[in-house]
Formats: sequence, structure tokens, C-alpha cells
Amino acid sequence: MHPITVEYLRWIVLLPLGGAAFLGITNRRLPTVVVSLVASLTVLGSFLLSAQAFFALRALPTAGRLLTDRVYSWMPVGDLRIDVSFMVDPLTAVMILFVTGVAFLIHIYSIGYMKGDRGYQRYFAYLNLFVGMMLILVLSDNLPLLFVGWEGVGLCSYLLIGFWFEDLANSAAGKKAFLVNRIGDFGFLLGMLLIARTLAGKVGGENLFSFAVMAQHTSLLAPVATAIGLLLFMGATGKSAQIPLFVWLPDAMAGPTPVSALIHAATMVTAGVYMVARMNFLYVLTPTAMAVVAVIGALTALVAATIAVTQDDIKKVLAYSTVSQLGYMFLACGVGAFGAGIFHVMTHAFFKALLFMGAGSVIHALHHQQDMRYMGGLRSKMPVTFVTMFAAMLAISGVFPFAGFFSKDEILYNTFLDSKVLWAIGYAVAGLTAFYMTRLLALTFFGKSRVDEEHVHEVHESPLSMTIPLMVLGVLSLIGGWIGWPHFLGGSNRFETWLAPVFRHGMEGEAMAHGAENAVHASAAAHAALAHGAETAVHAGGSTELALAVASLALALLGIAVGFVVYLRRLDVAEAARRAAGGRLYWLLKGKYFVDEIYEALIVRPGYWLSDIVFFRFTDAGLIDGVLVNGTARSLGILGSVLRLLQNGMLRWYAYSFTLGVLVILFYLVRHL
Amino acid sequence: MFDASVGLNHYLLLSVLLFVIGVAGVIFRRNAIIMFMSIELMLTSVNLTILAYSRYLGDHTGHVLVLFVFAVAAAEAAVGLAILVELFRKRDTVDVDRFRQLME
Amino acid sequence: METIANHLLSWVIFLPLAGIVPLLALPRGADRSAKSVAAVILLLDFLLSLKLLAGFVPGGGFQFVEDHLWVERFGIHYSLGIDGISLWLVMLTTFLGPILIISTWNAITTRVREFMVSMLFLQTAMLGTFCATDMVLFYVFWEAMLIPMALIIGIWGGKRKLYAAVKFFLYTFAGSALMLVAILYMYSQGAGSFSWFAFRDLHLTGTQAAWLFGAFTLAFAIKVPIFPLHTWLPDAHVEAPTAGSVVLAGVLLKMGTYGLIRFAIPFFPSAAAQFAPLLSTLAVIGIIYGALVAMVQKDVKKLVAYSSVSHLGFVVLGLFAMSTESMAGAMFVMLSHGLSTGSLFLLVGFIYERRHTRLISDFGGIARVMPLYAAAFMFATLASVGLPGLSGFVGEFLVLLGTFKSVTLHHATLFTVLAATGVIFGALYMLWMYQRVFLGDCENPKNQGLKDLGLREVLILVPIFFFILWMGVQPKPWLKSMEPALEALIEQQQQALSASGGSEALRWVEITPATSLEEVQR
Amino acid sequence: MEALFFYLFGGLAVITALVTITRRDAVTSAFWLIACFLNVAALFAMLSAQFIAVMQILIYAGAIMVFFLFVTMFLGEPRRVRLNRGRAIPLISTVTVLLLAYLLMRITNTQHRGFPSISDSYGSVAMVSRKLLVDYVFLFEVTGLLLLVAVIGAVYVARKPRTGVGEGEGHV
Repeated sequence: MHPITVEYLRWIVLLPLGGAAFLGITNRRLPTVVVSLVASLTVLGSFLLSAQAFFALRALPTAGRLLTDRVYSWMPVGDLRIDVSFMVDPLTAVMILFVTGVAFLIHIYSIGYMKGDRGYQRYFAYLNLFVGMMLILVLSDNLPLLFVGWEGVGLCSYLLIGFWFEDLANSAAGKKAFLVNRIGDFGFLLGMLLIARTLAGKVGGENLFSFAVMAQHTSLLAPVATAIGLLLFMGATGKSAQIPLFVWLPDAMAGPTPVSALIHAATMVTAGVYMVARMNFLYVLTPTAMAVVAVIGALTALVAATIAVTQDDIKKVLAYSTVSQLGYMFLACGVGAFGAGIFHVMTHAFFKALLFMGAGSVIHALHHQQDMRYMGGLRSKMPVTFVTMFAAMLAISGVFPFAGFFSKDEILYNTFLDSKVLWAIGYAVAGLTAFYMTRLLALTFFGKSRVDEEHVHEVHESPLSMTIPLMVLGVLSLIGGWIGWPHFLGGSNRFETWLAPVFRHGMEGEAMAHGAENAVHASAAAHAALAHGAETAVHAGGSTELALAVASLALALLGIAVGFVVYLRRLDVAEAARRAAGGRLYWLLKGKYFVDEIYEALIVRPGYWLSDIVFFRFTDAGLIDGVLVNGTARSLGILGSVLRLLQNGMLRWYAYSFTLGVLVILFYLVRHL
Repeated sequence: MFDASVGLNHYLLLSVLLFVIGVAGVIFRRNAIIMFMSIELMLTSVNLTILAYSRYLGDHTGHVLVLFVFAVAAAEAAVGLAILVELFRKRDTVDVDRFRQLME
Repeated sequence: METIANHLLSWVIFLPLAGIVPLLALPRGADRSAKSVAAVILLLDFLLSLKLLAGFVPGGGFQFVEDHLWVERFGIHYSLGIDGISLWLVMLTTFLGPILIISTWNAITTRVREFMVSMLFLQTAMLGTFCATDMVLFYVFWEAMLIPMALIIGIWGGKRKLYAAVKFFLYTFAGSALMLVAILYMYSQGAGSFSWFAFRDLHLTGTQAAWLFGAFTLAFAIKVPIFPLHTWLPDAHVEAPTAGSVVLAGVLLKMGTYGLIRFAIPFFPSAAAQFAPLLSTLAVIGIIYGALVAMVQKDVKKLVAYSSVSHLGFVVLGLFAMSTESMAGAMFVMLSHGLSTGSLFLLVGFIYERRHTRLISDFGGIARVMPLYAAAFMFATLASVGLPGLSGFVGEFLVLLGTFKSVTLHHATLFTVLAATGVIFGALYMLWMYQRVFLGDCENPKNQGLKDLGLREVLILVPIFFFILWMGVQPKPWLKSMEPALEALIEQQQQALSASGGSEALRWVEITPATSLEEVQR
Repeated sequence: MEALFFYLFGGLAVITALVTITRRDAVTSAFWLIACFLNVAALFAMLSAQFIAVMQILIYAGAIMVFFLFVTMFLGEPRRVRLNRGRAIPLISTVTVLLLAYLLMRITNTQHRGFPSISDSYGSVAMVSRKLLVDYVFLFEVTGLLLLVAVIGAVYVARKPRTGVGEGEGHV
């Protein structure tokens, strides 16, 4: 499968980075029109180039779909050859398409949302930088370059969350996001180092970090695969906000809403899922690592969904919903259905970005009011936002024709194949998702308006520049899922087949993992048989898949119904339900399981105490500086003053000391007598 | 104790006694002049030892050395006393403890 | 011109010293011209050193070698030479030279001429130390360096300047006195002359080597500084004037690590291997301890000083991991630390010139008042934190990679994991400081009136930031030129170890596919 | 017979020495010291060092002690100076002196060694002067120089301040 080298891949990355640099340098000196134009055009440029790569890829035979673009040699030391080179294979094509697509829409949306803000140019510079970094992450063909993008997006999320830095809370949220990401990156770094150590010297001069080379040497990686898998996954939990490192995402809502839409819904948080999918050849080697990924994914989904139900801030609900959906994606990867995971990433990007932007336009209209208790009855005043958000709600709940149904159903089906317990959790989460999304819709758009007086008559639909992206994404939420029309409904699931070659190791590894441990290198013939085998399994299972799909659809509709009934008709019932369910459970969920407080108490405060009291005051200033350094100085001083007393000017004392001297010498001489 | 002849060790013993008395003089007395005298005494006791050995060895080097000791003793006394006179002119006393100049 | 060509190194070293003559010739009050003369001299020196760079052939050993007899009876030569290791340190010194002078344009007001004289003298001493290949010449330059630095801290420093200057001087001096004893002892062991090569090929018994290695390493450990011996650094930095702490952080700290890689390791390879675990442990402690203590500092300069302890912990770890990647990484961290921490100190200096305070609590919301300054500080912070794409990451990544791969170091995994936590703490204290100083709203009235960076200040920062970015994005030229010298060093290290039958402290195991994981780990 | 003289003169010397250091008045102690020097001269004679014995009397007893007396008279001791009492120093110093004495005695109590017989010209001026002016003539000259320097020094130190820089006329 020899790759085709092209030259334009680097421009996909350079365009936004160039835009960021240009806007950054000429900060505050360009009129807003120029700024928005430059920013949006660079992203559009990237989108077009990505499309070109996509179509070039489609033209290639299914087996050889790989474009590479080696830019230059980055870190050539000893036998290590790390270089900056990009590649596009079916997986990357999907990612860059929807990343640049959604980013472009959000740029357009931001023009309206951020109008009149003092840091307008700085905002777009950061946004372009983010898109550039995300594209580096997705396009890179080796781990260190991916790590550059990985930390780059972390930096941009820090800058953008803390964008309105006048308010200390925002910058604190930004710092928290960066640090938690950094903890995850610590694990990622160690994973890379472990790979380097196992493959050192045995790769013959090639870049041992590049995915292709690693894929070829799976036999070498096998013994340490579990360790590497878990370490890399630690990085993913940091970046994609999974348990235990998900605490930063809800606080990240402090940033402007388009930022939340782009970074904390569509692109950055999915980086973890992309990385796990990209390293599928490694993960399939270790059933234990896969299990961990699946379990953590499921648990996160459940925990986040339960918290989302009780949140009042519209963006916090969406944030927890994102964490929950990410849990789904990791669950998919955990059970080996990488394709389904990526499919859900794409569909989720569409409707979650839409939900965030819709929320943004609501907040924009209500002059930065984010608390749902002071909304309601906006249906008539903001029709477009309402319709698009309603579509997104249906999509995320997994109602039939909408995108969410297809991707979520595929995940649930694959989970069902793997383990019933996880499926049950996933199924419950689906219901919960439908319920809290309906609650959000009901509280915002239905019922009587609880908007406070002076704003209520000002509420109007957002300007066109904000609603167009909503509409586009609304359509995508609808048709987005059709690309993966499943077989049991007569479709050919083109999305799955499109990604198949990338996850070929997946299938092959899957067989190996499930079948005997013989590391059989599937020759072409055997390879075809395997693919065929997988095919039949799907058909046989078609009936069960249909049943599962119907079950999840039913649950979704039930969730929606209950949601409407509870939050529309009888708010008092909602109140009663809340008390009836026991103040304690509700208090626990409302308080977000007090994870933040636990971290603060267990890690932050003792850490500070340790370094301040024990390290600085005791050892540094006290022990080393105080006792050793100044101590010796003081003791010499004291010794000096004692000796000074001897020179007291009394003549007879000198005479005496002479005699004493003589005496001592005599003693020495005479000692042997 | 009184055997017939007087040997070398008798003289040595005697000079030790004189020497110790000289040292005591220097340490105990506060009067500078007495101290000088004690020093002269110590020098004489040393001369005694030298001559005792010289006699024992039957050689005259000891004698020459004693002469030199005389010269030095004389010089030392001269300069010492001169200083003493000068000191006395400044401090009206020869009490050694008063001369604390070294300390101020 | 011809004389300059074949004595290029001497010219580069002694040009600043020669610059002192015109300085002294100036009339008493001519501060401005004193500053400009010094700046011009150092700029010239930098341009001259570019010739060095141009003429340097990566593969060859010592180049631009000059060797003249100095003291015939003891075989002391005035011999100079640079190779892959010292080349870039020389370039760093000459590069920072003019920047230092321009940065103190209006920071130093009293006795400007004397300040410039001591800066020029310091520059010569530093360059000499990097280029000397004769032990006595090295020692002379090593000691000569202390005097101007102590003066700079002692005369133009802050409140506790005398305490800091004396502490700095005595601390370093005590260490190097031991080194002198070691040098003389080695000479007495029949090295024939004081040349670096004679010392390296000297045959020493195990215990001799251990003791001598201890003496050399102690002197350099104080300079680096390595964990227990670092308490002079925060005081020296806090009390030194801006230019003083920039040159202290930028170049002087590298003397210690340069000493380790040039003298301590090549002279006593077996002892180096034997002490590697101890020094690596101290290095790792330094990384974590430095970072944690930095977190709780109230004074920005002290915070950055402790961060230097943390960064240089990486260098020492890299040096004693004895693999090509880790050594190259260590060298790289040296260079990038020089630039990033140097620029941080420059920035702290700028704000100090305006507000005359360094306490974090006095600041808040500076970003609103000085956006350009805030952006520059953010860039320097990111470089220091090791954000990939900037020079800090390349160095630290290579060190961690090399340490993890190193077979000479036992428990390499443990060391790497602990060192990697430095990455987290690094971000922690820098960002927390950045937030307390720059973000939030600016309610302190004294901060509201601050004006943003002037042209002069921007002019200084641009070249530094340019190189930080270039070294991060395209580190190849640096790595390529360092590699041959490091390869030779490791080669020599392996020969010495295998020749001595692999001292009991280390068992040389060849990595073959068959070797199982634990065997590699052990 | 000869031992008798030794103990006589030895004992006298010790006694006079003791008295010298215990007299309160400098002049009387000077006289006692002269007596002590005479006894010592006698001992020298017993050691058949006739020339030295005579020189001892001439130089020590004659010149130096006279000089002492002259200076003492010259200074005119204004008042009695008490022997210092009651200070920590005397206690330790007595211990030191006694210790010193004990030590020196330990060194010198070698076994009894008699004096060999000597020619009767031993100790005569001729013999001593030959030795002095033959073997040690250089030292002889140097000692002369030493004495010269001492004299100049003494004169210079003790001269009356012509420039009146001191606090006026000395008390004398």
C-alpha cells in the first residue's frame, strides 16, 4: 500500500496558522470586516483543500487510500528520525472534513456573536490558531507531531476559555482546563516514550513513531501494548474529559459560546477518540486496555447524564451532555467498533455544535442570561433557533430519521455483541439523554415566559449571520446519519465501508483477540475471507440489530414524552419529583458528585501545603539555607569572637600563654620518658 | 644524697630551679623592672646549664656561647629599660596591667 | 585580517576585554557613550562569532584550535578549541551579550561605566571558560568569571545585595577550590601536562577516579545548581540587576552542566557510571522540588529562579542517562533555557523598571494595561513550560526519551516518570503566576498608569523569541552539529566501561529481540 | 669537700633568687639579684670556667645590675605596688609553674655523670679567646654590631621629646 505524495496537505495546516499569525501581529489595527474575512477565508480554504484530498482519496482503490506529505525532518538524533509529515487516509479525511466544515460555520456564527467585543481580532486569531493546531493533530502521521497539535489545542482552549480575562473566574477556568489537560498529556507522553523504548533500534532508521511503522511492528509492541494503551488513554481522558479528568469541561463554559461549540463540542474533545481510533492496531492487541476504555466510557456517559439532568445553566447541561456522548464514543472504541465511534463523533459534532450555537443565540438574545429558570416561551420569538434546536434534540435523542439514531444505534448494537452490562448502561443513558434534552427544550422554548421584565420585549431572533449556520447544521443533523444507513434497513452503510481499510487491523486484530492467540499474518486471501466473515455476521445479526434499534427508539420517545409531560404541564410535579426522589440524591447530582471539591481537598490543598511549608519554609529556607549555609557562617563568626577574647592586651597574660606553650611542647617531647 | 663528687645532673637540677624561679618572677610580679630582673635570672640559669655541659664535654664552645648570651642579655636589658623609661614618662607607673594599649 | 582568521577564537574571547580600554578612556560622566561603546563591542563580538559558526565543520573534533606554550615548566599551554558541545554555548553567550547591554539602557544609573567594564570582563571570562582546552586556563577563566558577577550583584543589586553577592561568591569559590585540588592531583599523577587530552587519557584506579569525580562534580553541581546546593541561586537572582540575572540564568548556570559534560564525565567514565544513579536522583528531586517550591514563591524573580533549578534538573538527568538522545536533549535544554529564562528575566526587569516591585501580589490585570507585554510574557511562559512547537519541548522530550531508553541507568522508568511530572508542575506554577499577575481586572491604581513595551524593549525580545520559535520548529541544524561530539563522548564512555570489564555497578546488556522486558528494565 | 662548696653556693643562689622575686621594692630586689649572680659566678668557677666567672661578675653583677639600679633610681618609684592578689591568673600560673618545674626536673634527672679530668689550662682566657676568635670570629663581629644597634635603639627611645609632642615634661 505505497502512499501517494502530494504537496498541498501542508497548506491545510498552514492556512489557518498563517491567518492566526497575521491577525496576531496586526492586533487591534485591522477593521472588523477584514478580520472576519481573513479568519473565515483561511478556514474555508482548508475546507476546500480537505474536500480535494477527500475526492482524491475516493478516486484511489480502496486498499491504497493514503496521501502523504513529508515537509521536513524535525528531530533527527541518534537512530531517532522524527519528522514533520502529514497524511490523509479515510479516517483523517472524515475528521478534517467535518472539523474544517464545522469550524467554518462557527467562524461565520462568531462574526455575529462577537460583534462589538473589544478583543474581536484577538478572538479570531485564537480561533484560527485552534483550527490550525487541530488540523496538525488530525493530519500528522506520527505521534510526536500529533502531540504538538494535542498540546496546541490545549493551549488554544486555555486562551479561549479565559478570553474575557478581566473576570478572574474565566481565567481560572482556563488555567484549570490547561492543567487537567496537562495531566492527561503527562500520560500520553509516557505512552510515547514506552513505544520509543520498545521499538528503539529495531525499526531500521525509519520514524519509529509513525503510525504505519508502528502498525507493522505490532509483534514487538504486543508485550507492552497494555501499558502503552492505558497511558495513551490517560491522555485521552484528559483531552476528551472522561472520568477522572472531566472536571475541566463544565468550567470551560466560561468561554464565549462559539468557543464551546467548536472546541468543547465538535473538535478538541473528540481528539481523544480520534487518537484511540488511530491507534486501533495497538488497542486490539490488549483486550484489557479495550475493556478499560469501554468501562470508563460507559461510566462517564452514565455519570455525566445523571448530572446533566439536574443542571440549570443551559451551557452546563450541554457540557455534561457532551461528556456523556464522549463516553458513548469511547464505549464504541472500547468494544472494537472504532468505525461506529468515529461515526458518532461526526454526527455528534453536527447536532452538539448546533445545540451550543442555538444556546448561544438564546443567551445572546437574553443579554447573557444562561440560567434556564429565567427563560421559557421563546418558541414564538425565536422560531429558527427553536426549529433547529428541536431537530438537534431529536437527533441527539436518537429519534429515527435523525443522525443520532444511526450512530448511537450502531454503538449500542456493537456493545450488545460485546457485553450485555455495558449495553444496559448505554441503553439507560440513551433514555436519560432524551429526557434531559427535552427538559432543556421545554424550559427554554415552551411554557410561560419567565424572562425578567426589562428584557422580555427585546427578545428577537438572532441576526442572519448566526441563524444560517444553525440551519445548515440543522439539515446536517437530519441527513448526517444517512451516510451510515445500516444494512438491516437496506442501506449499504457507506461510512463503515469507507473507514474499513483503516480499521482492517481492527477486524483482523478483533479476530485474533477473540480467536486463538496465533499471530497469523493474514495474507491477501485470508484477509478477504475475514472481511467476508464479518459481513455474514452482520446479516445474521440483522434481526437482533433491528430489535435493538426499535427498543432504543421506543426508549427515546418515552424519554421525550416524560420530559415534556413533566416540564411542560406540571412544573409542580417536577418540584415534587425532585423532593420525592430524596433531597440527598438530588443534592448529590446537583453538586456534580462534588468531584471538584474532592480534588481540591485531596490534591490541591495538601499539594500547596507540602510545597509551601515542608519544601520551601522547612527544607529550603530552613534546613539548607538556614542551618547549613548561614549556620556555618554564624558558627565561624562565633569562633572568631571567642578567639578575639584571647588578645586582651594584658601583658602578663601573654607571658603566661608563652609559658603554657612551652609546657605543651615539653609535654609532647617528654611523653615517652 | 651526698655522694662524693658533684656530677652534671646536680648542676642541671640547680639551673632548673633557678629557671623556674625566674619564670615565676615574670608571671607573678606586676612590676616591669622585677620582670626584667627575672628574665636576667632565667638567662643566667641557662648559662649555668651551658657551662655544665661544656665542662662535662671538656670543650670551650660553651664558653663562647655564654659570652654571646652576655652580649644579648645586655642589649636586651638596655632596650627594655629604655622602653620602660619612655612608658614611665607617659603613664607615671610601671604596673604592667595598666599598659592596655594593645587592647584599645 | 589574516591574523584574525587563524586566531579567531582568541579574538572572540578577548575582544570584549579589549573593549574595556576605550571605555576607560571616556570622561567621567559620559554614561550614554559608555553604554553605546559596550553595546557596539559586544555586537562586533557576536558578528565575529558568526564567522566561527560559518567555519565550523560538524564532524571534526576540536576546531579553531590554538596552542601556545604558557608556563613551560609545568606544561601549561594557552590552548583553545571548540567542538559541537561548546560551539553553541559560545554562540549563546555572544548572542546574549549585546542584548544584555541594551536591556539595561536606563536600568543602571549609578556608575554606569564600571558596570559596563564588569560586563565586558564577565563576557570574556565566560567565553574563555567555554573554549579553554587546558585545565589551568579553564580554571583561570572559571575563577575570573566569579569576580565581575559578584561585583554586579554586590554593587548594583537590590536590598540584600551584599549577602547575596558574598553567598554566591563563597559558595562557588568553595566548590572550585576543591576542583583545583583535583586538577593538581591529576597533574601529579603523571598527566605530563595540563592539556584536556592528557587528563582524559590518564589512567586512574577506581577509588582515585571516584574521589576526583566527586571533587569535579561538586564544583559543577554548585554551579548547575543541583538540588541540595541551590540555595544561592534565588538570592543571587533576586538581588542581581536585570542584566545580572539574565546573564546568570542565561550563561552562568550552563557553566556547571558544561563542566560536567566536558570534564567530569569524559575524565572518569567509570565513576560517572557509578555515580549516575545518585546524580539522577538528585536531578529528579531538583525537577520536582524546584517546581513545587517555585509554585509558592511571592516574588516573580525567585519563582523564575526556582524554575531554573527545575529545568537544569532535566539537563543533569539527560547527561547521566548516557544515551545520544538524552545528551542531545540535555544540550538542547541548556540552549533553550538560556533563551526562555533569559527572556523571562528581561520581561521581569521591564516591569521592575516601571513598578519597582517584584511581588506578585502588587500586580493584577496587567494584560489590560500592557497587552503587548502580556503577549510577550505569555510566549516566554509557554517556551519555559515546554509547549510543543517551542524550543523547551524539544529538549525535554529528548531528555525524557533518552532517559527512558537508557540502559546504563538502573530504574530508568522510575526516573522518567518522576521527571515527566515536572511537565505538569511546570505548567502549574507558571500559569498560576501568569494568572495572578496578568489576568483578572486591574484595580491597583499604580498598575493603571503603566505604559506598554517601548521600541527598545521589543527590539531585544524579537531576536530571542525568533530563535525560541526556530529551535522549536526546526531543531535539526542544532541537533546535527551537536551529535558528532556527543557520539564521540558516548563512544569513549562505552569503551572505558567495556575496557574496565564493566564495573560491578553496571552490567552492559545488548538489546536483542530475545531480551525480555524485565531484563531490559533491570 | 668540693660538693660542700657546690651545695653552699647552689643553695645561696636559689635563696637569693627567691628573695629577689618576692621583694616589694625594686631596688632591694636588685641587690638581692646581684648577690644571686655572685653565687652563680662562684659556681662557674667551680666548673673551672674562670674567665666566664669573672666576666659574669663584671658584666652581669657589675654592668647590667648597676644599669638596673640606675634606671630604678632614675624613675623614682612613686608608690608601692602591691603584689597582685585575688585574681584567677595566680592560681593557674602557680599550677603551671609547678608543672613546668616537675617536667624540667624529669628531663634533667639523668643518672649521675661525673666530670672528666681536664687540663689545667681549661677555661683560661687564652683557651676561650682562641676558640672565640678562631672558630666564631664572624659571630663575634655580628654581636658587636648587635650591641651597637641596641645602644642606638635605647638612646633613641629614651631621649627627651624635643618637639614637646608628649604631654609636656616627664615626671622625673
